[in-house]
Amino acid sequence: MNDKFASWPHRVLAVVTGALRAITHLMLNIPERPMRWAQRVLGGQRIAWLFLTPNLIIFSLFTFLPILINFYYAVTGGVQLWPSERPFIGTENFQKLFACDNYFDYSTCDQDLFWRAIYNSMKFVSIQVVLMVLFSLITALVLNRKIVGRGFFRSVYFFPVLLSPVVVALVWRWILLRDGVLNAIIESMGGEKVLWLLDPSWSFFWVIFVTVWAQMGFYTLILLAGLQAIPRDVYEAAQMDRASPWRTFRKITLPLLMPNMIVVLALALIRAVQTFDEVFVLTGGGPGSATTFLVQYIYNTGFAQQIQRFGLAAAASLVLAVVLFILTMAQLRASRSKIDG
Amino acid sequence: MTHPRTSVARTPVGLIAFLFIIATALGCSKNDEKTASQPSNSTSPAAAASTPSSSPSGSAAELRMQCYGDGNECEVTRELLAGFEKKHPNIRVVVDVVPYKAILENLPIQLAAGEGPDMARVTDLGGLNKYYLDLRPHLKDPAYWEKNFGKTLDWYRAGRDDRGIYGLMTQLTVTGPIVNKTLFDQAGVAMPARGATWDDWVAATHKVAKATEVPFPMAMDRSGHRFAGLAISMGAKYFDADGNPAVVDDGFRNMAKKFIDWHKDGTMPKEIWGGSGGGQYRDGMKEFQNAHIVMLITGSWQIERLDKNVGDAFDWVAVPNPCGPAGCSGIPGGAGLVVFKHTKHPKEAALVLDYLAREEVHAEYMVRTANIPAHAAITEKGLDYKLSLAAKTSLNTFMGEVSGILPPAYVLQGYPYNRAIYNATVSRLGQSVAGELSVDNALKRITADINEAVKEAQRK
Amino acid sequence: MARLQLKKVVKSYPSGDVIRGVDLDIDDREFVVFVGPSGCGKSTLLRMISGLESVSSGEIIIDDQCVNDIPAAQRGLAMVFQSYALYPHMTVYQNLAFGLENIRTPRDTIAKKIAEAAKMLQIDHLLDRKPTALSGGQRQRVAIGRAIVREPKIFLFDEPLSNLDAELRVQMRAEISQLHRQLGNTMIYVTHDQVEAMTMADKIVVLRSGNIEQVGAPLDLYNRPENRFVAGFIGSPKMNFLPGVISSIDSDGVQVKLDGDEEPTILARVDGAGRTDGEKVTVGIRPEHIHVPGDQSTGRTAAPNGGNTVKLAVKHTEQLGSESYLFAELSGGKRVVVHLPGQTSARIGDIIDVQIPAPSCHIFQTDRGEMALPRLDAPIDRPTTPQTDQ
Amino acid sequence: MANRVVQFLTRTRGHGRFHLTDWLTYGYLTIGVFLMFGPVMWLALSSFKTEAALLQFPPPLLPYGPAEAEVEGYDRPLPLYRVEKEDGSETIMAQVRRIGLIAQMVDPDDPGTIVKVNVKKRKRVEEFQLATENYSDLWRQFDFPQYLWNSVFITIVATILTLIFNAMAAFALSKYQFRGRTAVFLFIIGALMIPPTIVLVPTYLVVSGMGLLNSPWGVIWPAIATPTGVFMLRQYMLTIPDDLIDAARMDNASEWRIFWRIVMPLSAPALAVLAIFSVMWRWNEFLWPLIVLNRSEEFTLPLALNAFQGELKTQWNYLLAMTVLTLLPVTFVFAFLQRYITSGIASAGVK
Repeated sequence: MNDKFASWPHRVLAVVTGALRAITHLMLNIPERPMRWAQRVLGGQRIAWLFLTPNLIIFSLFTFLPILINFYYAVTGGVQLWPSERPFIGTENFQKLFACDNYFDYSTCDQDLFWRAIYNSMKFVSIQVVLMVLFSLITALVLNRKIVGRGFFRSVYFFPVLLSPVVVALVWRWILLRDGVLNAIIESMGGEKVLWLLDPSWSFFWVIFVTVWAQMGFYTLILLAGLQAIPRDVYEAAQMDRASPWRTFRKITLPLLMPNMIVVLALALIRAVQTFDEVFVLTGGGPGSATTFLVQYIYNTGFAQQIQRFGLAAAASLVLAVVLFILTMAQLRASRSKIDG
Repeated sequence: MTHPRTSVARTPVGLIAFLFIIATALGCSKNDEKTASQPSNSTSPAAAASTPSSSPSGSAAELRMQCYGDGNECEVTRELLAGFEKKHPNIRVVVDVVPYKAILENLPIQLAAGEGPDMARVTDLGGLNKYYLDLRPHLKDPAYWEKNFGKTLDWYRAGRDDRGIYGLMTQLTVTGPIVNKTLFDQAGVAMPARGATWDDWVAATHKVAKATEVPFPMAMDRSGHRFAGLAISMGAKYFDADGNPAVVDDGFRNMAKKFIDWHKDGTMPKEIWGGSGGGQYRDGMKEFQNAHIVMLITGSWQIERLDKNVGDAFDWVAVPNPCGPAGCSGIPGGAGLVVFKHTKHPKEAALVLDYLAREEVHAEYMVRTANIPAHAAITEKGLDYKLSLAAKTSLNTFMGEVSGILPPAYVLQGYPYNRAIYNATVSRLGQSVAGELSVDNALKRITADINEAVKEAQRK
Repeated sequence: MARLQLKKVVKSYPSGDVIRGVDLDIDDREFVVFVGPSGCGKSTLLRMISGLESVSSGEIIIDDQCVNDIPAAQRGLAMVFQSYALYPHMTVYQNLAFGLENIRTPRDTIAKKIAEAAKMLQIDHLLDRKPTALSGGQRQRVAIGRAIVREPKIFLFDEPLSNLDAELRVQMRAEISQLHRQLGNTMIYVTHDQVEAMTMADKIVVLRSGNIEQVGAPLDLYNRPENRFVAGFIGSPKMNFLPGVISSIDSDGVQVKLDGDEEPTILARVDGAGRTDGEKVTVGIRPEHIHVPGDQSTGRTAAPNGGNTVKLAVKHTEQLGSESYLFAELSGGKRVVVHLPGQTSARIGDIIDVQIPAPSCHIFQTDRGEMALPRLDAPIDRPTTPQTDQ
Repeated sequence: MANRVVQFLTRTRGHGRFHLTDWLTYGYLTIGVFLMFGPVMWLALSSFKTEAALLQFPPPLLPYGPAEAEVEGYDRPLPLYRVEKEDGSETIMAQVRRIGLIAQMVDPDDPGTIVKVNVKKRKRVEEFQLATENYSDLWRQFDFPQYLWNSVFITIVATILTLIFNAMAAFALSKYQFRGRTAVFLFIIGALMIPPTIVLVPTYLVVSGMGLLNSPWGVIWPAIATPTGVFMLRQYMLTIPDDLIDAARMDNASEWRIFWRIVMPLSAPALAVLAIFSVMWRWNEFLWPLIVLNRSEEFTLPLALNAFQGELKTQWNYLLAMTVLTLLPVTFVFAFLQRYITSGIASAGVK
């Protein structure tokens, strides 16, 4: 009678493995003949294009083409959706974005919120990326020690990575509201309520905190991998050389961790510039516009308005792309020898 | 020896498994079709049962209705439609419940791209006018609509000459204040009577707050719509004589200044307006429910929720809108069901709306969703809401407020780009509350934002 | 039957040529070793033969068929990689079977072939293990086994022993040689280790910077290096090179005055035809060709037929028991290494007289190519080939 | 026994002593657990609260509800209050009704007499109550299995295709020298720079033009060619020794076979990581499906989840319950693959 219960997971497992095996088998054998033929026709190295084709087709259609349309939006006006119906207005959108009496005071700009967003984004990126790397590093170092329950702690720190940005922001918003959990805790300990989301500095702090909270686990793991790849004998040698822990860290750990650090830095940077969901739900860009970042400005202008100004939004997105491109290139240049095989 | 098999040897196992997968996949897709051909909402077994395979007259029509709900609106609609489907067995209405965001942001894009559902419950009543189907030719009795929905039909129309009938109000809302009566009792302060000015109310609530140690006398939902009610009471007109937006006038300016002052002097908590950015909506319900606010300026839609959530914690009551120099106006609002031009079944869609507009159906809908009807006859007769006495009283207070609404409020509600005005109001005044902009600069920005947006919308 | 011919084979990269016009014939059943310092292009040449690298110009011919455009898989070759390149996710058995599966060999044939190869290589007890669970030597055998089961026309070995420890290397060397005798296939073996080349090869190809420096049987290369590079590369410890100037040329040979005021003159039994007095040259003397008369502990006390006597100051000695090394200096300070059989009585600080037989001396030109002057009476290394000297 | 536990816990740096840095380490980790898990646990607990309790301040930690009691002579159960009597003692009484500041109470043991109590002198008696209706209502209102199936279908199909297509591209970019390689790589990396939120509308036009609206494929195809995936896999594949591929070529394997039999299995850790990411992305994706999928039979879980966000009100209790339900599958997947993921990301990120 136990048999029935014992056998069904087995049967399920058998079916699943059978199915997987079938798929693998078919995927191996069906494309092989045409690929062999193509290999003969194209030769050894050009066959690479065949491997690239599916990705490139999808990529061109669903990523590149939209980006091109977006470029076209940037030089057109109106609220029409189809590019063909949109009146061409040249650089008017860009002129509007860059129309300022005084570039050092965004309130004199035609699009004050755009400049405010650029300023906020720059501030956010420079602080958040540093803190992100710092805390990922600390956590990785801690998790790299011989500790009880390392697997558990590793999962704990990774878990928030699984949550969708919206959920993350929602949970923290509930915690940080005037009548939220955090203030309840503070009050129960005899403190005064703090308006976390009303004070611009606090609000900015929490935006950084929450994004670091949510994403840190991923970068921690990358760094942890790097730490574990550092051979033991290097440390032993350092110990023999009577290096202090701090010197060991600075002169050995850090340089050997550099490749991982660069990956972390690059990913964190791109991610930071593109921050949107978490902040949108957490602070909505407020108080006022203190946490309005570029992507949110673009979203607000082109999407969340009754009068959707695709042109202006697209022009701003171009500016964003240029900023990111420059940042990435600068970073690649700085670390060219270190990544990229 | 159990050495791994070669690929040749693996074939039989693989093939069998593959056939199995295909079979499963087919089975699933068949299931899909089955589910697809049923009304989506599992709350209405009656609807599913009433879908006969053969249709007596004409071919079967499936109508897609995109619906968002603040409460149980979509469910109730679906259940009411069961009755309709019984009468018209060849018409099926599938109610797709979506987040409001989908209606607000995605639907216009879908419509512009020539896609989208047959019908939808929308709030941009005037803004989407160019996609609406004029129901008039399909309606059995247009006069019934004219008579009962006369006031609100204009909101859907393109301009003054447009006589079309485009939609059915599923919810009429009126803005107005809700007051924590218990706090007044505890403080021993008398509530200002109808006709009291804003300043009277501010003074009274201040007294209450002080006596009861409640942090804030007042709060208002973060919404340009709510603000418009106040501004119009102060004399704001929002439009010039030609009907073009001229938002910032003396009335608007006075209200804005007062409003910012209220935040500065602690009358209102800054975090609702100042704690968010852009045009985001926030309400003050959490604070009101925890008795941290004496008076919340919100609207009729919150009553059912308050009734449920506050329960016995304190007494609350809706009061008439306080007055300004121009009047004591709230502002109407609401959502309506509309049919889009691209539908393949215009006649059937009109039948659906006609059914939902019938007095007894409409009344049931209003009672069950605890909304205020826009239907003249029903309003006249009154409705027996299934709510507590306090809630019923409050709902009636709000219904009474409809008569006090000043004309600019109706014009504004019917203006196609009203949300652009609301958005500019919220985001700029919000910045001002947060201390980023002076009131004057905020007002300048509001004007600029609206003008620019409207100019863009008119560019061809 | 597998003959391999290379005709003016060139490999160019954007950064420059790596193989610069190589001509080579390899006969059936021959064991050929490509040897040279790292970066000489020996591996590239091997990979070009295998088909893994394309040929920029020239022709690679296997059994009279130009294979330039035939992909690696279809050339009928098998290769053993330096890193072994065992598929880490497959068991040994799967590793061996992979190539055969790819050509759709019936299952039982595969099993048979693998069983045979495994037995030959004594890895039959390892078939179910993954490569990571094997020792270096075992991996090496599996890598060879993978080549064997394919029954290739030509085996290619790319520095297969460089990752093994010294003892294993000696053992595997012998085994590969034995394998060659057993299978009788043509084998091409790449190494940077001249010992491997000397011990295993039928024919050694010495490469430098993409050019063939010399081709020949191992002893041929030892005895008659065509230039200074080959002379220095073959033989261990390295040949001593002493710069000097030709002082006289006659039928006995060539006299060279070593550079430096106090340095002696060396006579070498080489053909000085075409050379002139005063020309700059390099004298090459192998450490094992320097004799120490009077060293009572060595068996070799006097040069076979006289020659040069030179004074050396001993700076350091290494006694290995069966042989010894002296690290010494000429009177002018030039360093010379001496390799003696048995044990030596020389001590650090001793000044000793050594004899350097004139026939054992090499002389190399100093201009481009550093070609050797032909030796007049070098030992006969291949009895089958008639030699002209003596 | 206890000794052994202590010994085990203090087995840290190998020297037996519990060093200061160990205290710091465990301090950091403990704080971390609270900080990382706390909010999630709170979310899970809150999903069992009624809407009223959700809005309450101070927020109760556990789901509480008002205690009620059946009192003779009253049809409905009456809410219980802890009442402070004039002599300072407390009793538990049931409230009949409240009028303004005065509550009419009865002692459940003496239902006959009504006592008038000032509202300030009473406190509600609360007891642990799970608002399971948050979940059961969901089940009743929603075609939950359908949404689950849609989400699962999109997630699995998109993930499989993502893995295969991205791995193919990464293989080409890491293991072949062909003209245009750098250009293609830059092209793909360049797309990393454009956040998808920004090109939502143009992408919609393309998908609409291809007739993929209201189909799961409208969600799947645009998601597949992820630049991040190609980038990550490429970096990993660069670490696979070229010798292996050469060996396979010598073994008569076609390029496709090399890809499928050698490169794919060897990239397993990186593929696992990408799989996890793809699963997370597709599972949590909201903005894009919201615009592509309009028919409820095609809805994914996040769409259904957000249906509780109205114009004027958000039904928090349902939203939280739905969030927890949506979270469960990913959590399980993670729990099962945890070891693989953590070690996999490890190697995938770099080199």
